[in-house]
Amino acid sequence: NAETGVSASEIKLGITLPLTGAASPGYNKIGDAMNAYFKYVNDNGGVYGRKVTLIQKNDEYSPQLSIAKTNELILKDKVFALVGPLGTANFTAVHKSVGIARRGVPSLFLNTGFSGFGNKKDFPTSFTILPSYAMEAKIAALFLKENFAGKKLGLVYQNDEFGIDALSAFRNAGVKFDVSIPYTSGTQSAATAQTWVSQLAAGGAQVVLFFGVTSATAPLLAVAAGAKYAPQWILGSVGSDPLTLRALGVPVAVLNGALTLAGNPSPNDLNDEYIKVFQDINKKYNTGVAFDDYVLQGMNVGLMTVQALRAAGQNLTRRGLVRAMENKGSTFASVAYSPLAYSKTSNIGHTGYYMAVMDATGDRKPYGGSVVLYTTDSGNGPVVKSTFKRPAIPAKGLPTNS
Amino acid sequence: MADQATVLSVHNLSVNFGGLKALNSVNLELRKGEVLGLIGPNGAGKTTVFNALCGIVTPASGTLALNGKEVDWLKPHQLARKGIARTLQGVGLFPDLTVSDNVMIGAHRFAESGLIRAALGTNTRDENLLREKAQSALERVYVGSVSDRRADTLSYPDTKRVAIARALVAEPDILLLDEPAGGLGAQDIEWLNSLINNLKQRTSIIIVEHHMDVVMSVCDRIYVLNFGEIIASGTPHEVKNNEAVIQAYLGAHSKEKK
Amino acid sequence: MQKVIETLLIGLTTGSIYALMSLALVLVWRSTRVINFAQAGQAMFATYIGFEISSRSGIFWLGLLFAIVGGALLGAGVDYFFMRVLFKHANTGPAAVVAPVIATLGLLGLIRSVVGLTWGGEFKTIEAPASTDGYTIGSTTIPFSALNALIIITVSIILIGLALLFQRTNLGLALRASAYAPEIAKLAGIRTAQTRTIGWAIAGGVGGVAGMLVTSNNFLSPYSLDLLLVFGFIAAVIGGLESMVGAVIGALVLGIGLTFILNYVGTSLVFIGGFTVLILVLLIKPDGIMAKGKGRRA
Amino acid sequence: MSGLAVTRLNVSHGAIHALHDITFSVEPGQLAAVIGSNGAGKTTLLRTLSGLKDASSGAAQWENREMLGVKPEDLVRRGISHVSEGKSVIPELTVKENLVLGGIWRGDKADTAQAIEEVVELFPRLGERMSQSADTLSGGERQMLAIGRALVSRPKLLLLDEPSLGLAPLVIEQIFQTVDHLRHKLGLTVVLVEQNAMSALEIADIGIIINLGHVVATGKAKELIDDPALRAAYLGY
Amino acid sequence: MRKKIAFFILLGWALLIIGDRVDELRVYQGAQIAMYTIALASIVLLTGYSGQVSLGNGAMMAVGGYSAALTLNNLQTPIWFAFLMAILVSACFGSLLGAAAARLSGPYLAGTTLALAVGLPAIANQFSFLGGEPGLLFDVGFPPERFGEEFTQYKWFFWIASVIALLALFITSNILQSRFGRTWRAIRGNSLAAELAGIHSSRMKVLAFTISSALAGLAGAVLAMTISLVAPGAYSLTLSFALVTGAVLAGVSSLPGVVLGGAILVAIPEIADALAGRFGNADSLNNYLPGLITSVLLILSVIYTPNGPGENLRKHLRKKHAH
Ligand SMILES: Nc1ncnc2c1ncn2[C@@H]1O[C@H](COP(=O)(O)OP(=O)(O)OP(=O)(O)O)[C@@H](O)[C@H]1O
Ligand SMILES: Nc1ncnc2c1ncn2[C@@H]1O[C@H](COP(=O)(O)OP(=O)(O)OP(=O)(O)O)[C@@H](O)[C@H]1O
Ligand SMILES: [Mg+2]
Ligand SMILES: [Mg+2]
Repeated sequence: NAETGVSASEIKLGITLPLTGAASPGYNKIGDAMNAYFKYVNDNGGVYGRKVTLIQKNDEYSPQLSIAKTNELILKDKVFALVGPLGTANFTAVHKSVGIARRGVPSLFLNTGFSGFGNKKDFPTSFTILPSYAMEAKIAALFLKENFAGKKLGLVYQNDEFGIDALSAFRNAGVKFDVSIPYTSGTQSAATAQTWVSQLAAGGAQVVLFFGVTSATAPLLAVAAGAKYAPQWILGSVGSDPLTLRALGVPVAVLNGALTLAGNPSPNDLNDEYIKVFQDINKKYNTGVAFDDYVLQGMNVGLMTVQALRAAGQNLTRRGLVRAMENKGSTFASVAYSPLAYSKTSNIGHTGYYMAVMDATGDRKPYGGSVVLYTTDSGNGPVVKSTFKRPAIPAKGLPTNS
Repeated sequence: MADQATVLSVHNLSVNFGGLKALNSVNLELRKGEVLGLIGPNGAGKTTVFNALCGIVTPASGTLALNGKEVDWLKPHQLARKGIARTLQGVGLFPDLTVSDNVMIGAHRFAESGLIRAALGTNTRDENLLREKAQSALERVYVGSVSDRRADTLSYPDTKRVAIARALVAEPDILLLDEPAGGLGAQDIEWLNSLINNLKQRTSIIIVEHHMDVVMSVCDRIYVLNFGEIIASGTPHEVKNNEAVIQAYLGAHSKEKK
Repeated sequence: MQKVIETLLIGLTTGSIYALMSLALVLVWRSTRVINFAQAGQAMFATYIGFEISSRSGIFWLGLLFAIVGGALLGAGVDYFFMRVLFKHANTGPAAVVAPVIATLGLLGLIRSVVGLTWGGEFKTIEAPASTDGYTIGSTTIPFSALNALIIITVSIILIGLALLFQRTNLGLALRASAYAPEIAKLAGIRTAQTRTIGWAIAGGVGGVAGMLVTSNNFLSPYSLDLLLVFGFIAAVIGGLESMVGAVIGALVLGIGLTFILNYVGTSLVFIGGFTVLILVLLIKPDGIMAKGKGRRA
Repeated sequence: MSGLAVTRLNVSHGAIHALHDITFSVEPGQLAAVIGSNGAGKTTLLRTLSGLKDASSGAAQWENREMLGVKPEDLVRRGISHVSEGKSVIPELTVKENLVLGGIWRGDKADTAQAIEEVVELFPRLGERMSQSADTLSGGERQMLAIGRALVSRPKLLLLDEPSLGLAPLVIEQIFQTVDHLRHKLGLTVVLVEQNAMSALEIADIGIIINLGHVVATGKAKELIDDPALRAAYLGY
Repeated sequence: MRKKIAFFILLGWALLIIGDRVDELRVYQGAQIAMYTIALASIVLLTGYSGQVSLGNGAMMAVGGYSAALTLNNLQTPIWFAFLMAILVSACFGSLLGAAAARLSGPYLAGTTLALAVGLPAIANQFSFLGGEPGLLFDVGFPPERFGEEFTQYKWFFWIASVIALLALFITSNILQSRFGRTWRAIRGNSLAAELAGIHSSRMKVLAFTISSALAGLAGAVLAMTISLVAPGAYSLTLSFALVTGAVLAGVSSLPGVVLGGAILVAIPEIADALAGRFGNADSLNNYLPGLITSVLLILSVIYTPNGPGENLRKHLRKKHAH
């Protein structure tokens, strides 16, 4: 077998992600979680006898470093494929400069919700995993209409592709916000959050949507608690990991009752078969690391990677992997409830969300008691209530597909 | 002497620093080809007169005339073009430039090529011209042999010579020397005397100096400042024997010495 | 009107925290003529110490005490083991101006890595020593809590203490003399090396206070004090690096200015807003608002 | 002897050997004038004696204790004050602060205040400028301030490097008188470096003539003045 | 002068040959080095010569990068024109900033430029035509076909970057050796004396800022080319600090040093990674060791070669000479 990064005994994969730096908290757990899962698979015979190894490179969330490190991964370490790279600007830059498509390097399961990557023509070898921010906003918009009609609405959003994607989706859906506050990404100080709260309160917002990262959600909620400002919170999927929020000093009392868009089950839900398996692997192979949304995401990317590698067959090639994603990707087992949209014409992964509500312990439960899943696309398609049944996790979490 | 043209005159110059009247209605006149001494106790305002002439301090009042024509007070960088050069009471060389580069700075007004030619490297002729001028100025003060050394490796007397060369290279009509003899030994002082005597053929000079031997031997006329006011003026002989000047500045001791 | 008052109150607290950092920077500048970018790192390290102590003992004040002592020791250590060597070697040439800046940037990276290795990159929080609930006046809750009041009081006490130290005591004079002209200070019998180390220690302690107070209202990570450093520095520059009162005024101007921008214009303009405030101040007074007239040039 | 004794002192600036085997001694209460042309090594000698510069070999003792290798700030505590060349004042401080600085090490505020009063008596001009920042002073005023600061330290051995530089004749005269006066009144030992050879030797007890880093003559000041050969070669008149 | 031109042509020739012999990763790194070289030259000119300390070169690079990208994307011009626009726009910007900067001294200037470095990239978020956080694509296109199949994209970047860097260095070195360079050093040494010698020091300082910004802007455009993108994240404060670091390591006042500085900046992360790899696989160690090593390297070199390795060499030689 002459394919780059594949030998008789090993498959080399690579990922760039912020391991240090202001953007690193949370995300820096993803690589280790993937590695833990791969080790587990390797201990159980690997993929057709080959061990899967993952090389993590720290890009500190800087596009320039992402490129340098991806070049190292591809040209020096000679990895077979990229899995789970993070960051929108980062991957945009990497894709163009490194020439991911031109070199035919598969880049699976991009950890970003930027809808622009869903363009199969421009990104023929790349595949997303998360539902896009646009999908999220469309689903949130429907939810607002159905549940909070007539209430005064507030929106705080990160002023980049993340929030803006969402903003235009809201506009298209005809949702008008009485108070709308954009903010620049990066660590937010308590003072910044105080100005948000005073603006939201002054505008009388009764329902507040937040589209940003946890390090911004946390001060917002904490400050709001201090100011005794208690609207109905609706948090986007990105900035709502309860464990992280609590670690950041958000009082549980504030979280209680807050709504959040979610794709995965709660990482504490031991009734979920995926969660159970992943938690066990985490205990053994990622000892001492708390099992949260980030670890869950890492494990799940690992699970999907192994399925993709298997689907590509014994004679592993880059083209074969891309082909396998197109042909069989939609059937892969994944922890998220929504269907996967991979096909010959689509490189889009999950397509939907459900509404969850946080409880007094900071855990998250489906809103209304059971998961009500909505699916949609990033464009003008309708939002529909889905009846999709998630495939079961392979026995012991070890895929046997082909 | 009276028939000599006035090249620089200052009328009614006053300078204040906060509440301090550093100069109070000072009148000065420098005639062509003469050496004018400006003396007075420490803090009398001598350097301040130079500073006002050079645009380093802003006068509260007063007018300036060059060659009989009244002009606005100058900015420091305009001096060179008006044909005025000044040395500083400290030495004021550029420490990490070579001696030759130090002096070339003084000659920049002779350069013709602009930034573009400099960028393309077609300014060789200019550079050579400046370098030649610098070298001959250095030779004039007998330090031509050190032109490639960094200025901060020179001995003290040599730095003073280079500072004078940098002033001379601009071919000034008026030269302002602030304590040129300060810190020099006897031989160097002798040399300085002769240099000044040579220079006054074509340059008019104002010199601020505490070294009475120098002042008395090179100056044609002397103004004496005290507390920002001119308390006496005249030939060296007149000034030396002026009772007020002895009281304020020279001290009784000076009379016994030659 | 209410919004204006709220904005002012928020700005005041923000400004007081910037003030602590800019004070620390001014202290080091005045005692060593170095802009110490490692100050953020030192403060962070001290805060981690404070975090350990306060989370174990449950007593914030004990943590604060340890943060101050730890920050002071670290500051002294940085000067003793690091700046002294640096000044022995890097004292000539054009690099002499930038070398200390670069060195402190390197030190910032070093401390940050050490902190990362020791405590990891996860966010930590410190239990606030006072209520973060805003005071309620009549029926409205204002964005000003007991914690904010505490911060402002602490800053005032530190400022007054430092001002007295510098202007009224011989130690203060010795600190200034050692910074401006070490050789002359030595000839006057001042142990300049020790004196400067004391200066660094005081700054380190103040930095520790800044870190603890910021963190009690926010969270701690190896990067969480970076912004504080940038704004603290800008505040110090606005105030004129020579003056401690200036540092505080600069910080308040910046804190309040930025909060107004946040509240009335939007977050994306905050950084540019900071820059604009700075440029405006410096165009009017190039050496900061507290600058004395320029000294004589010749 | 208990004064200042310098034996076979050698000092280099990198490759430049600035002082060669300098040997001389000054009795307590004496005033020694060190004379030499530019670059002779006078400043280097004083800087070595005050601890600012390291010697490469030799010995120097003050009151029978070694001075070489001792830090300047410790030498101050042994009564040695150095007024370095070129108006050594701290421009960023006020005149008053510059003066107070000299007294800090003794930790006696009242005595420092007293010493400052004495200095002001000596240089009334400083009294008028007390709260002004030192960088506004004229060249001569700075020189006065530098000497004043050294006196506030209440030294026993005063090292003066060209105190007359840039001063008006009257003030120079005054400073020499002052030095003379201080010496008699306080029993100060003084090493005075001067280019102004005549004035210095006139008040000095002994003279030390240095040329190119070598001591070329030492002896009673009066004798040096009267030696025609020395006059011609080194004293410049 | 002839010699200098010949030297630069020879250097270009050598680069061409080297570019053909090494693998693609090295070619990419070569392009990065060329980019850093230009950026460092801008610092040498500004700080090493005119004595103005700027911590905001990243911001200047951003101005250049965005101007080039906007030109290329909106006007569909040839690449060289985009680079030219980068130079022009950043020069204009630099002269404005320089006018303010000329009034500021040392740390005040450093503070102002630092604020700029923090603030300016955030503007991209304010105006949608600047592309926000994800930025704008900057695509100089594929290498011309006549270079053949083997000619990779990175080699193309490397060629363009090298030619630009050589030209920039040629021009910069000429300016620094002319009376302009001399004047800047004079102002840095003693601005009052320089003014008295007829130099309009504030105007010269503005000029230094202008030229330095032009160079930085050019470097910013080259950076945009090598990463195919302009985005706020690419011109971060980290970049500004890295540049100052590179300048100090290379010797702030030595123009030839910039090539070395560029190489060091590219090499440091790789060296640090390699060293970290040797210390085993403990995760937190792996994450923080590169940073640790970089910082230690930085600190050691600032302490022991504050004016760059060149200065140490010169001192060493001088000592030998003296004995
Ligand atoms: N920028 C300034 N700010 C405040 N006071 C000043 C300033 N410049 C000069 N002075 C004061 O003005 C007076 C005159 O100073 P100037 O330097 O002109 O004296 P000078 O005659 O040159 O003395 P010297 O012979 O000692 O050099 C002094 O008392 C000085 O303290
Ligand atoms: N820091 C230094 N580095 C190198 N050489 C020096 C240094 N300081 C002095 N020198 C050299 O040492 C010799 C003695 O210098 P020194 O300053 O002691 O002379 P001086 O007698 O005080 O002269 P002046 O009357 O000019 O003050 C001179 O040759 C001088 O060039
Ligand atoms: Mg004067
Ligand atoms: Mg001397």
